Amino acid sequence: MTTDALLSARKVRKAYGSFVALNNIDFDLPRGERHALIGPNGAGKSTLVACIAGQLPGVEGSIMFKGREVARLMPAELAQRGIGRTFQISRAFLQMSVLENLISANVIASGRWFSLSKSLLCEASDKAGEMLSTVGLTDRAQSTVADLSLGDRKRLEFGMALARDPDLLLLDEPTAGMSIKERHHLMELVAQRVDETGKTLLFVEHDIDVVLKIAQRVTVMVRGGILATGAPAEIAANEQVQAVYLGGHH
Amino acid sequence: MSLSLRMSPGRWAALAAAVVAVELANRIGGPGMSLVLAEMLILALFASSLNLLMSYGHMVSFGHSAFFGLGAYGFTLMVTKAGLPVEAALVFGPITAALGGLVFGALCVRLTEIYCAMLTLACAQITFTVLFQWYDFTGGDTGITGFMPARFGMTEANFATLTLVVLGICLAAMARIVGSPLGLSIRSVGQDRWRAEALGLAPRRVQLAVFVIAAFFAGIAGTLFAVSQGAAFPDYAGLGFTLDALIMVVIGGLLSFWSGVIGAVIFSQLRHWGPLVTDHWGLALGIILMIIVIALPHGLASVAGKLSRLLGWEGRK
Amino acid sequence: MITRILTGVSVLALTAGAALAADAIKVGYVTGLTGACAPISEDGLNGSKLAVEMLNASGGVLGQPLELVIRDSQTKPEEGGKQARELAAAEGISLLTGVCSSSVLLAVTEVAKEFKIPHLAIIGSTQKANIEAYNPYFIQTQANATMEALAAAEYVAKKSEWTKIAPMGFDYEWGHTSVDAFVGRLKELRPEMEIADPIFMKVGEQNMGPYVTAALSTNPDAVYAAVFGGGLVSLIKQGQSFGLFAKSNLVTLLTVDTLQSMGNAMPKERVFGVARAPFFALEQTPELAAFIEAYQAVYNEYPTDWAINGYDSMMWYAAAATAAGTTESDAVIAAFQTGSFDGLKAKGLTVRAFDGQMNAPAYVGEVNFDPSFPFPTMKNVEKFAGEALMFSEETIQAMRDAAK
Amino acid sequence: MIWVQLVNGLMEGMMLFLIASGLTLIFGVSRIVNFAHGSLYMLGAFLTYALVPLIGPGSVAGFFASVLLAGLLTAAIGTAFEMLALRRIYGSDPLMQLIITVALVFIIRDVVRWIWGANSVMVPAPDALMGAFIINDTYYPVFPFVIFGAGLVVVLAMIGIIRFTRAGIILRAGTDDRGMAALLGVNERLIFTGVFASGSFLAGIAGGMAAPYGDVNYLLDTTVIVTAFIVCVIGGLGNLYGALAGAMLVGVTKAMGVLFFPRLSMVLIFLIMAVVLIARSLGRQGGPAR
Repeated sequence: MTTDALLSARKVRKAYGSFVALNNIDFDLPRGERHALIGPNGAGKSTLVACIAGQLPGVEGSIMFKGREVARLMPAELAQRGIGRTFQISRAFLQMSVLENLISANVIASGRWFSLSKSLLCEASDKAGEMLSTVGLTDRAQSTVADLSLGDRKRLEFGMALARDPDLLLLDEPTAGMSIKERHHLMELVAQRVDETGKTLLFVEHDIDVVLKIAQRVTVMVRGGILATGAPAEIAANEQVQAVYLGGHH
Repeated sequence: MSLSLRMSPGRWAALAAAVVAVELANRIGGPGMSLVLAEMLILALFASSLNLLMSYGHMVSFGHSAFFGLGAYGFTLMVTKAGLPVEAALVFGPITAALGGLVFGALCVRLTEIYCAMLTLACAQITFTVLFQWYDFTGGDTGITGFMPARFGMTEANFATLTLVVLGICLAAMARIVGSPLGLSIRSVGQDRWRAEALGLAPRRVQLAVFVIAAFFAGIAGTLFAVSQGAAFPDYAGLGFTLDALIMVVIGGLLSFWSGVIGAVIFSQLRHWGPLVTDHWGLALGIILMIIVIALPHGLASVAGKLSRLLGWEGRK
Repeated sequence: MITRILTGVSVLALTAGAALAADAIKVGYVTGLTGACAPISEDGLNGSKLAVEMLNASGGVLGQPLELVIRDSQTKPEEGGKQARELAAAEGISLLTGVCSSSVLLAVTEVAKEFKIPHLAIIGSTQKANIEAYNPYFIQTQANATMEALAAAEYVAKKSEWTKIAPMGFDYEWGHTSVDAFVGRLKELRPEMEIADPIFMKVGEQNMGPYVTAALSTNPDAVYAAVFGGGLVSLIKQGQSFGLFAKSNLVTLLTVDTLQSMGNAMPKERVFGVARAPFFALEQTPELAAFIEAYQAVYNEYPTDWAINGYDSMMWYAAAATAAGTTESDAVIAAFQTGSFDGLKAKGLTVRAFDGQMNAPAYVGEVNFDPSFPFPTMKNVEKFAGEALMFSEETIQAMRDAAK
Repeated sequence: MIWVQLVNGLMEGMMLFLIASGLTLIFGVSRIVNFAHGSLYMLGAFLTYALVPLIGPGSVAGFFASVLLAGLLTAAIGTAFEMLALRRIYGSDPLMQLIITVALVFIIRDVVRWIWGANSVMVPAPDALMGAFIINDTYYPVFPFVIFGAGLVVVLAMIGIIRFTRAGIILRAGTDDRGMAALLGVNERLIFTGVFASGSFLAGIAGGMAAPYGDVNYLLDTTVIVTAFIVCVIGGLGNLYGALAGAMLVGVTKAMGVLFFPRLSMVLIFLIMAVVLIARSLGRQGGPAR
């Protein structure tokens, strides 16, 4: 296994009863890389992300993160170790305002969830304020999540994921439901942020243009396995990929 | 009305008006009225503690009365068994309840939704059974009486005022918690535990914290109730009190800080005056509840909310 | 049922209506109109109402009419305590009575003490109220539960052919104290008697099968059951199919209400029962006849033990107040503790100041189907005088000290 | 004696199953925690009490006919409640549904007391059912076996429902997928009404069957409901076979408990429930896959 890998998975397998969602996945992710996961629906992209984030029980195989075995850890522990994620079906605190969501994220990030101190709240809200502008939701600060457009929810979730300033950012279809313009805008924002902070990005994306533009390397998944990994150009050129991927996807 | 408690000047005014109204009724309504009010205020505290669990922690409890009962007995037994002076024993009510919350909570938060609720029911029934059967220690079904003059011998009116003050302090404390980072963590886990977990929060710890806090305040209510009666009975931990509190919180309208209080005021007044009006109180209560639930699926707080918005008391939430 | 209540109320209204003009003596009547006590509470209330009508019809007490201020305790101690407290604090009542169930009785006793108001027990009968929780304002106008258990023991002891007894009871204070008292007295009277370990079942238990089976496993000559109401009904019905009445006998609490509920489902023999005031076995005085007639006229059913208790206690309160010449609490209590009282239950009864216990008798008899009644009654009913059943003052003092 | 006790236990178990089956069926399909289930049970008992004298008293057939009719009437009342009240709030918070069933508890209890009074009533049962087989001087009561038979019939009917009806499909479709019915493209409301009706029917006949054996009074509702919940939870809410197993476990444990540790009898079943739930919690539950 490559020592400079931030994340490296070996023989990762996840089955739901007889259905094998992930089949002996070997996967390496070097530090500072922007990596895209692509593949037709049901290829296991989201499952892989969920495994890495520790959401799924009964995962076989090994997942090393920062040189430590993390395959059996709970999501909270992984988050504390530097994995931040967004969900394909965006998850946020629905009965809170956008601002409150970000404040909560920062409170949790502070590790002092049990605190009663107002000052912590102030710090958290300052940070939240900055994030609002980072993800461009300043004008929606007071509206509740329920009222947000799909795109705005994705932005919010991205902002929340940044709260811990994670070393590995997992974005599951971060641009689903956005207009093309929005997609590029958000992902450029993400890329920029990741590069500035020298973090690593793994994202699931269907929009090939976005992938080609943002990703430094791409992994193609099919039926729970990895079909190919390589630079965007190679992947784009790969007939196998074109066959399966274009065949399988819309 | 909303979970994040913003007190606009209008709200303060309304609150002040309510307090004054209660105290006035207490002073001019005669001792009978004072007793009714005292009970109402105690139930308001009890219901609010459940509301903390339900509206903020998004956990349903079918066994909240366990903590009411533990509060009452924790206090009473300290007087009768440990021989503490009544005033000193008071603190042990809430403490016992909080410990109960710690134990039961540790078990219950391992489960989700209905199963969690059912386990709370089991815990409460076990508590009730122990209080009911452990004759030598708890006095069994005949409970514990004669260990103190009811209300410390205060006049009915003064005791009602005391409960009003205690309720005020407890609500202030709850408001402080709700508005703190802890409050946000609680709401986060309640509203989306997976999101909270992905942000690095261990949901069960937070849920356990809510359990203990809710149990603590329920314990204060239970202790007050034992004081008001000068007695403790296993019924305090029975299904009846749980259902009452549930009804109060729900008709009070979930997802509002004031649900418990509003629900308690309406429900306890209904229940007090109803039987004096009709022989078929059960029938009447049932129908009233149905109407409320069907007509106001979001509870009475929603009405209060609309009202206050009409009166321009609160801005957009 | 409905009509019964209505007629009851209307008659009360008619007679009381006129009298209420004068300022009435208010009687705080807290009873379990709903909840576990509902069946018997209603009977007690009916008896008391009748007494009040008669008293008011004949000019009331001390020239003032009596007025029952009725509240439902829902058979919950906290509710009963609250209701009693409100009556005492706000309604200016001169008497508390009507209470059913041990826990409510104790809750109300506390209120009576707090407000220094006489408290006449007519249904609830835990010995705790006479012993640990006693206060001078408490008066038990019937044989308390322990005395009943002792009466049962006395009765069983006389059955020389019985050598093995299996006691059982509801798993709460009443069940335990009754069983303990019964076993204790029986051991004194018949040291050689084999007494099995008592069996206790959950209050409100529906399926008595397992308990009957366990009790019969010791082949007892008789089963003593401190069980009442629905539980007793289940016990008797299910007992039959387990051969309880073929192999053994049952000694339990048989008040008229139970006899009425059981009706023909009652076994023809081998059932023995303790009662507090079985109208058919009482001394058949003209007063009793008149009462039964009046009672049937209003409620068109026979008066149960509780109805008679309710009637007696109101009459006795009237007598005590008249003797005292006032409704002032301490004077009334004094009158109770010094006077002698004639009632339907028995005559010449007195109250012991030490624990407020009236030396009321307990009746024990054997089930009987008398064609002149629409429900089973009892035959060979023995009357056990209260004195013989009351603990001595020393014993009580000892128990009080122990409870401290 | 152990054997008689076993019979007692199994009989109580089957009785509990009769009660719990309807509750768990309703929950499994409509996700409603029906606090009024005990009240419907009580209603069934009182209706049987009212019907037996009208329909052949003393005859076995007459008794069963009465029970069946009582069950149908209870079902009718349950259905009316579902259509007039419950249905209006399917959308809103589940707690609202809970409270509205609690409201029904208050109503039924008051009405029953209004009509039949507070005293226990005797449901006359044909002597044929109330007797006992006597095998070398040990009495084996007939009635438990009757209950058992009735229970078996219900079990078979249940299997039928689960196998062959859409409600069954939803049941099997797994407990946590509320959208399932919609996906199946069936009229959810119709199914909910049907399920509530059958649940009420089961409660009704359970009450009717038990009526002659025990005492019938207007407080039966609460006595029954808590135990019913426990049974359902032990068996897994919405799981009918589980309910059967849970009922038997509780019934037998109670009966044996009387012999071996009587003092615990009251807490015992709650302990079982708690243990089962805690055991259930030991497995780590997974998060959302996507």
